[in-house]
Amino acid sequence: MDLQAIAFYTLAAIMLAAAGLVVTARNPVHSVLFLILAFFSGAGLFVLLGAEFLAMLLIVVYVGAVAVLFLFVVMMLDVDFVSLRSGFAQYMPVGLVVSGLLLVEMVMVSGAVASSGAAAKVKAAAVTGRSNIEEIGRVLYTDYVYFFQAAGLVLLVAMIGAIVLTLRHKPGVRRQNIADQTARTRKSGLSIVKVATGEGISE
Amino acid sequence: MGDIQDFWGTPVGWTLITLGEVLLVVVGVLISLAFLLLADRKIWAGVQMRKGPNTVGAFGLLQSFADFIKFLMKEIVIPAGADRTVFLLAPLVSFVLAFIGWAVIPFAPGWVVSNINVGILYLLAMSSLGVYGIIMGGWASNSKYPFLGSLRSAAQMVSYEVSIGFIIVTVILLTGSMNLQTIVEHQSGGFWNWNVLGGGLEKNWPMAFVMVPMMVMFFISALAETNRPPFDLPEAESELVAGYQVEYSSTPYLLFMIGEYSNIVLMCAMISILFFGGWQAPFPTPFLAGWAPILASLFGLVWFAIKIVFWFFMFAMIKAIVPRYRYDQLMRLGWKIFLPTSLVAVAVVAGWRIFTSV
Amino acid sequence: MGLDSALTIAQPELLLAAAALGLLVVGAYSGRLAMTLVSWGAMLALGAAAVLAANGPLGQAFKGAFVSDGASVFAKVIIYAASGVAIFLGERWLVRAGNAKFEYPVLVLLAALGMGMMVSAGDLISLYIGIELQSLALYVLCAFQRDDARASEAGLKYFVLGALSSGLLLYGASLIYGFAGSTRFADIAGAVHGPASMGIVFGLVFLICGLAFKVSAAPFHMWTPDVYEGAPTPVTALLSAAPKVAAMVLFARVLAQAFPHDVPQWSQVVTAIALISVTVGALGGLVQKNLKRLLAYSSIANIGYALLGLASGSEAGLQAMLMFMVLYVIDVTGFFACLLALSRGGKPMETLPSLAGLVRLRPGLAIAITILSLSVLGLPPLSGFWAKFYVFKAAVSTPGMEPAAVYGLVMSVAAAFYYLRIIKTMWFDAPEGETDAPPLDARLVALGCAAFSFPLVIPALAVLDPLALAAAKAFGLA
Amino acid sequence: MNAFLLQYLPILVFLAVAVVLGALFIVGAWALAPKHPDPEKISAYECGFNAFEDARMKFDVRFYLVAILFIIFDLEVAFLFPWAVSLMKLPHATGLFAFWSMLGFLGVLTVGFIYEWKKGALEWE
Repeated sequence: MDLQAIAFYTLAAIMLAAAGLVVTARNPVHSVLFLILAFFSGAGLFVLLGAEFLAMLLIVVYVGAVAVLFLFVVMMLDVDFVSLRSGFAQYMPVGLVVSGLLLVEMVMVSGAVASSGAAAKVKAAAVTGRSNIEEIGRVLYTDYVYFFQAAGLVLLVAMIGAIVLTLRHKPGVRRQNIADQTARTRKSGLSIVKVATGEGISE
Repeated sequence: MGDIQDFWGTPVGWTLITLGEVLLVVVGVLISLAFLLLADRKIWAGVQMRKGPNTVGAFGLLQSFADFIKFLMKEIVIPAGADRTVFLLAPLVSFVLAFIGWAVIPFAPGWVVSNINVGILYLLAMSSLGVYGIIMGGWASNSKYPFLGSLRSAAQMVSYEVSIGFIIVTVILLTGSMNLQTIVEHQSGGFWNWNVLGGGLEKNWPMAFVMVPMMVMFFISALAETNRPPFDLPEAESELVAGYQVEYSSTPYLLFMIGEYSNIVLMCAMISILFFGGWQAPFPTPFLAGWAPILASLFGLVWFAIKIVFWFFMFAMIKAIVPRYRYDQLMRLGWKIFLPTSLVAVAVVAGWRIFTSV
Repeated sequence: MGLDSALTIAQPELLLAAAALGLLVVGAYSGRLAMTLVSWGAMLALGAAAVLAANGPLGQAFKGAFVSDGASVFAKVIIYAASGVAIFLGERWLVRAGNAKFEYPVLVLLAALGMGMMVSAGDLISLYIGIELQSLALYVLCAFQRDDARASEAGLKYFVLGALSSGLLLYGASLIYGFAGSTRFADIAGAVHGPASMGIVFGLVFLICGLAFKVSAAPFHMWTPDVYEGAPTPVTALLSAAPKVAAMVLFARVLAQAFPHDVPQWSQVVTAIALISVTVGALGGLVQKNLKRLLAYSSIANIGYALLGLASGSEAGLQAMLMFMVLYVIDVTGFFACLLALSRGGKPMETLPSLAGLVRLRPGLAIAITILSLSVLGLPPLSGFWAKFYVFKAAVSTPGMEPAAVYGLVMSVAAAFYYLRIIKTMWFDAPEGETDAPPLDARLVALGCAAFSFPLVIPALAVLDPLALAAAKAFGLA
Repeated sequence: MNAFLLQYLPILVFLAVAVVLGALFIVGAWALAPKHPDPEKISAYECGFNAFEDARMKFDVRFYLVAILFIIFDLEVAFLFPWAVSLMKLPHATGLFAFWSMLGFLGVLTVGFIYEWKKGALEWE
């Protein structure tokens, strides 16, 4: 067994174990941390496949951004996870049946791959000597421009959705307005009043 | 001799070499950190017309080592109600993440532990993970101040990462590669070819008008990303005592601190590589061809070190002289000024490159 | 294939995208007027897109990822029209509910754009992106009344289950890609003939499951009643109409164009799903008191009939499916418009008992509901009858489908019970009290749809029949 | 094992060295330093009184909004990287197309950004 195979099996085993712990960990924060571990192993697997760009993206986007949000939610929301878990045993049988089915299917599919290989008429990826990030760059913005622009629209919807659903303005918040501050002059900020003795002033 | 050559080619030999390289980098960085830390304190003291540490060793040179021993001899206090595993994991994570970034930094021609194609992206990834140490530490302490500190820090780091990403893209546009070694080589031949001046004098000099502001913004974002003053809100003494580090003592605290400084120096290295030619000397170096490779590399290393130290000096000076930002100002700067500016810069640089390449 | 021709082919979608972007900025800058301005702008854009789609050139763009053919044009016109109606109904409704945010029309516009991309998908990637664009906008719309716990719950439920179904879909798509070596439908069809390999079969099954989720066919219908009930009623009206058409056409396209050699295989799966849907819809609806939940079950059953048409796997079956969807969409939009029109003391009348004696209070609306109920029930010569007629005709004429057709008929008789109950409550029970004056917009739509159900449907059939046939030909099945 | 993966293996070694070193620090202090915890010492830091409640509390939804917006912009940046690398390596006409294609993408998100700005989502209160 060469080093690559060892690396693959190690990473895959870590990933599976971490994924299992995501589901079974009692503390949701630990779940998220295991999820991050699973992401890392996934990134390692991508590197093994030669997809270094995807590996880095997985870390930058999923671990560096999405998991931070997850962590925010589980750490800081007052969710009663004990009561959430009470349903766990109840739905366990259904879950087991579904995952059992999925497992059987995956085994059968893997069997099919092992016996006859996957796509029959796939052109082997051409060896170009370019890094795969460059290869992605060569097609993503030209051949796949339609998907690329559509992805932009999906992101736009996400942006609108986030704001529609979460943005609230507290009433009566006073904000700093830098333009106003710098536009302030002696005239607008200061007035000299003659005050008669013993009378004071009222606005 | 032949036997030895063969041995270095075997897996065991390869592992030994790599291990040696890694240890060299780690130990080198650690020792440099010890002195940079001292420099930081000395500079700060100098600005305030104090002497700073001056007792341990000549001019206090050994201060950091004394501190290290002191930390090692202190009790590790784990607060009641803390999540012990996460509590101890957090400083470790900070430390490890701050260090593995060094794996891809080219110190001199050919001197890089891991010369990967996506070097910049790797650095970006590692710096984006830095937030975990802080969030985990703040949460695991189960105490108000750390919690607030970690919250602030998370939102702050996240806000500046976007503009860092955009700024890096402008550099990639100029060099056409994400490999750090290639980026440095691209800026050879004198300071007028550095990316900060547009990367290539004859052709790209107008880009200096974009790249100089980008460099400044990168530097400021680096301050925010490393929670340095004036953006040290996660540990603002006057508000949050010491932020996410309140409950930490002994070596766990030390790990946080080393991680923080390692990150700062890493950022200095990034600025040097991305904008100031990394190990390139600021003048043409045709004479290097006649030198022994090891000497040429050392020559490069010296320049790289000078640049890093210069930027560290800037970090230290800013800490000493700039007052702390307010949180809303910090967010405004990140989202409303840096983000749109760097976005426009990406479009401008790309447009310049594509329309002048006919 | 140059970019210019690609842009002409994708004209309606480009228009919608540009309109959505423009209106978003207009809305952000125009303060109080925003809602009205953006709503009418969005309706205008949808109308223009429908016209462009109907008159635009046919063909393929972006290397087959975007297809404009008879079927896509047919579906787009319905989708854009239905989305326009949803904006029309929603605008006033949201103003009355004190939540007049201009994002509503923009999101509907983007959802419509996603649906347009779905019906034009010629590639697994465009299929997925279209679905996601549409779904993401709809998730947000479901939770649009964010201070209403039920709406938030509906949005969340829809989102979680929708994400699950997207996962299934992606898994299936990646299996298909892995075994066929391409994501383009035409290439998949070229790669898969003869006995399909294990991977393709499983991929197809997952793909069908994911799509069944999106059309809310049983056994993937769990989300439907809760989401229909919790979502704001104009959004429910949208949910039950346009996305269903888009998903059905996409369903048909991916099966017919990527797997034309495996008709018997997928036909079996689709038949099974259709029959389960018909059963669940008919029986589940019997016990419902809430009208929106009732309509949810009704929509599950009706999707079952449409799937029966698809399961026939023939040109006639696809034509039946398209006819069914058009007629059903009009009926269901009418139904929801009636619900929007009815309120008592400021609260919407959403339960069955609250309709008691409606004919004495609001005769116009009561008659509209009666016509629509009779139509969905399948009474000749109302529109629902014709819809079912097409489906059963296609099913009966397909060898092996006769038992399924008979079973469907039996179930439609069972389902008839709950429509009759609505009619009975309205005509024979004693009213509970005065109702509020119905808003004009909802009443207009309700009466219009009812009028279409009967009698306008008779002349309309003469127009729709050849159009649907032409559209069905585009799928390329014999 | 190809040359490509050999570039990544040192990172793994680096990771191992860093973890071991960090762990050594903690273990060192644990072994060398005194251990005398007492209830006062290990209680959470507060301003002279005992903590009223669990420190982990609900907080402003704005933090989530920032995190969500960050994810969106992070993805946007992710799309830029391959583009920046390959832009100048494409044939000129194709490169020009890629340039405008990216500008379209950025335009869509800039519209989103303008919308956010006008809605006040970028203000901190």
